[in-house]
Amino acid sequence: MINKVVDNAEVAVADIPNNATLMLGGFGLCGIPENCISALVAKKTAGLTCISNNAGVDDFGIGLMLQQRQVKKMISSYVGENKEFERQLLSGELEVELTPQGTLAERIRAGGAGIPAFFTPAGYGTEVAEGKETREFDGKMYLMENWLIADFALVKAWKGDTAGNLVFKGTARNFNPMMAAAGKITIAEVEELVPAGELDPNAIHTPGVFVQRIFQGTGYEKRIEQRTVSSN
Amino acid sequence: MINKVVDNAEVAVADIPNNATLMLGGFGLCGIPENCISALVAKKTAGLTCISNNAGVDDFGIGLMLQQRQVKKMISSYVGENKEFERQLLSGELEVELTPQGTLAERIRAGGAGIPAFFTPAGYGTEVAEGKETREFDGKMYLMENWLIADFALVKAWKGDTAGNLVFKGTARNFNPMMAAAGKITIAEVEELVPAGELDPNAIHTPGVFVQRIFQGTGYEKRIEQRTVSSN
Amino acid sequence: MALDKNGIAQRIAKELKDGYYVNLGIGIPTLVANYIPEGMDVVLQSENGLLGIGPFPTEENVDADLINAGKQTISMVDGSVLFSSADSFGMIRGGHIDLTILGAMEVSENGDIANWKIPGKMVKGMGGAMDLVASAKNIIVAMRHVDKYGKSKLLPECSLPLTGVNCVKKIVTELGVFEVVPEGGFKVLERAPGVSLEEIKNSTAGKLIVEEEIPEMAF
Amino acid sequence: MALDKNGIAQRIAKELKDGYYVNLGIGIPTLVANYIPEGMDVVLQSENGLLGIGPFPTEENVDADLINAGKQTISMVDGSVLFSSADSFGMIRGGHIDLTILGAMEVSENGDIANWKIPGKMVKGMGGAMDLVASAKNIIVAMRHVDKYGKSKLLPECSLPLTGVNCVKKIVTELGVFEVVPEGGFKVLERAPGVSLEEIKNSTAGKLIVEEEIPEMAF
Repeated sequence: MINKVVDNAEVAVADIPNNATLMLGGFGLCGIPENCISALVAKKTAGLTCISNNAGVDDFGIGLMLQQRQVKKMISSYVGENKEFERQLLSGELEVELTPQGTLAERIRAGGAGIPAFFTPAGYGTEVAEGKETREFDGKMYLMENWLIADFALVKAWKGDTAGNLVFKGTARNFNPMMAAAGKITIAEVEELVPAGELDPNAIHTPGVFVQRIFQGTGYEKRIEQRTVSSN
Repeated sequence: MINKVVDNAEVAVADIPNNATLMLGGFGLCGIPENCISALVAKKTAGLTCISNNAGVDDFGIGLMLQQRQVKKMISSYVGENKEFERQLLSGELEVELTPQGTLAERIRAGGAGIPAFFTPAGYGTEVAEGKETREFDGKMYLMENWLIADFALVKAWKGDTAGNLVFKGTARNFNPMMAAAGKITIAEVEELVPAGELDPNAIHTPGVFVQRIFQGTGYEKRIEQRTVSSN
Repeated sequence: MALDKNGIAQRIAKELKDGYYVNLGIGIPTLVANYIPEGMDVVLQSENGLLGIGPFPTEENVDADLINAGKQTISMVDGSVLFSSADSFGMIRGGHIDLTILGAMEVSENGDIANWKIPGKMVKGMGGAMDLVASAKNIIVAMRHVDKYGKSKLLPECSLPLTGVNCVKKIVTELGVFEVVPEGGFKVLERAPGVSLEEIKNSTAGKLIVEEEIPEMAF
Repeated sequence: MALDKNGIAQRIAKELKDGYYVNLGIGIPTLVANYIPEGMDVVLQSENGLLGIGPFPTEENVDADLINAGKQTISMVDGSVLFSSADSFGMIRGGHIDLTILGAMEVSENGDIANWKIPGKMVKGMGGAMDLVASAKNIIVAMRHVDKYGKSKLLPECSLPLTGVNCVKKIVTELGVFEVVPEGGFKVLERAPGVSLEEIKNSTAGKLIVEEEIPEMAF
């Protein structure tokens, strides 16, 4: 099997240029590529278009890149919980394209699967549909949405092997598998990197063909946004 | 969790009426719902439209239903290996809609995912594109294809639980997961039925929400079409 | 007496049926989970990739990799299953979820809903709300009858940017239960305990349909 | 001497590159797997849902649940991964497979291919061929230069129903290696051992481009 392993995040993101279009996995702070984000913050890559369901919080996740004004545009479904984001958006420093969450997921899935456009009912009759083609199928109205493809996709998995196969854990899966397939170059960071052949071939979520670089990340913080517990 | 268990194939297919549209999982004879097919053969349900990648062989799989002339129409990508099929097709007893395999898989996936239409490059410039809308995206030509939805989807899994969650094995997965989602009523037969909670939630291929009835099948033959071996 | 938010949730829980798969929005809808009748099998979907939401975890079982759509730490139950966001919204868009319960800023008498944006204020985004309302077979809105300025939220037409059109089937507020009828209008089904029809009329800007004696809701 | 089918497969194997993901069609293309250079990492895709095809299994390891697209029993290798047909063709359609090698009945000088249907004869169906040829970044056709009636299969235009248009990049036959050039035509790259240019010309109905001295292929 083809070996996709690189040393670390710094090496993995070294060739991401200014003004690149990135996809970043995660829902809220769950399943985000923490190591790659840190490396991009250190590298100060600027003018980025980031496709990510959320924009992190002020001091974590994509918020760290916003602090340094590395992001030119966000394509997201929900961008609350972030004061600096709000400031940049209102001042016009940051451009935002809001898209329904399911449409975002499907557009990314379409990008990886070679489907340039598809019809969805989400947003019909709302401002999301403005300027888009609408059409009736079986008595219901739909609008046409286009695929999304990124120069680089940065994904975070639980386990991965040297061939790039990935397994996600819990709800940290979210947008990661579709993004892995929709990146021209996909960089996967994993909590545990194992030799090819150790993962159950029947239980792999992302086939290695989609992953160009993989490394074992370090120091995962996995910050929790809403720690909710019940008493025993 | 909602209990979806029924006793056996006979009970599961009891209400499938004549002239129903069915999806049947499997690629060749690999991963086909053997028990449900036997029950339909016994029940002699007729006038069926069958959406299935293949049409079985003369004396197994959907071929058993063809022998009894239960099938009015097949929607498939490849229908070789079946003399009786050929005879009925040439005599006009059977109608066939041939669709590229990837388009078939995606149309079924679209049916389950609420996408009424999408664009694919497969078949552009060929007779498959006749009468279909074509369109250029990023300099490449595509044609529009519509979703497929079935009255009943009959799928075969390796393991399943009482809540309808399914795990497939090897290449017996093939069309089964998409069909499970695209059936108005989905009937799953499994080799091993376990209580809800026994399957790893992270390694389930088909969520139980798609499955309305599940039962543990019996006497799986799993016939091999091309037994190819290498010496030790 | 008008219901509190727990009362609204408790009343909505009566709409659940055995075997339902349900998506609960953030806020009052989340509270509905506390009132699922004993012995009733209802499976809760979280659109970030989980079917089978369990109770909040105990302190020692908190897992940062297991959250709901409100980003709260949660647990799973026997039979739970995890999947990607694309698969999750495929499930939603494909009509596999029986009931969606969500909050709203405004609902119009033809079932339009506005719940994601207030022009001139910071826009947080629609999240999964547009997908949910465009796809669900059955949508119940849980909300206050009037906003904090005393303005009715049941309107002839929504004034805020829409989330979806012709989709809301039922509304439960602190004052009562209302059906959005196909020909347009809010049909009063039940009054909250001690709430008069007069009070409901005074708080409703949209067309109210009162066909007969309106019962008080019972729990 | 013209190549036999193993020779064609062996010559095509020289087109493989380290790190390639490859889809092999049924027939001669399947034989290419036997000639992958030692030490070269090439991963074979089977469109029915496997990446990482291993050798045929030994008798005791035959598994009815593990077959290739030709319905042959196969095995897996370390790093193999299984997936659904939708995911498999997503992989193909999305351009993630580096090279597709398949057979053909006819190829035209602008790269059209016909390989699925002969009108008036039984139609078996296109299987995955239309998806593969419409999506692949690089397509090599492995076929006989002439059909059993002696008619050339390298034509100005295909006479049979098409599988795809403008897609074939290279052709390897028993007589030589040919590139389909963007402006149209079969550019001769190599002659099979002992095969003359004259012989190639006599067997080719489409436009043949001979730019310089054509080397004999070496293995």
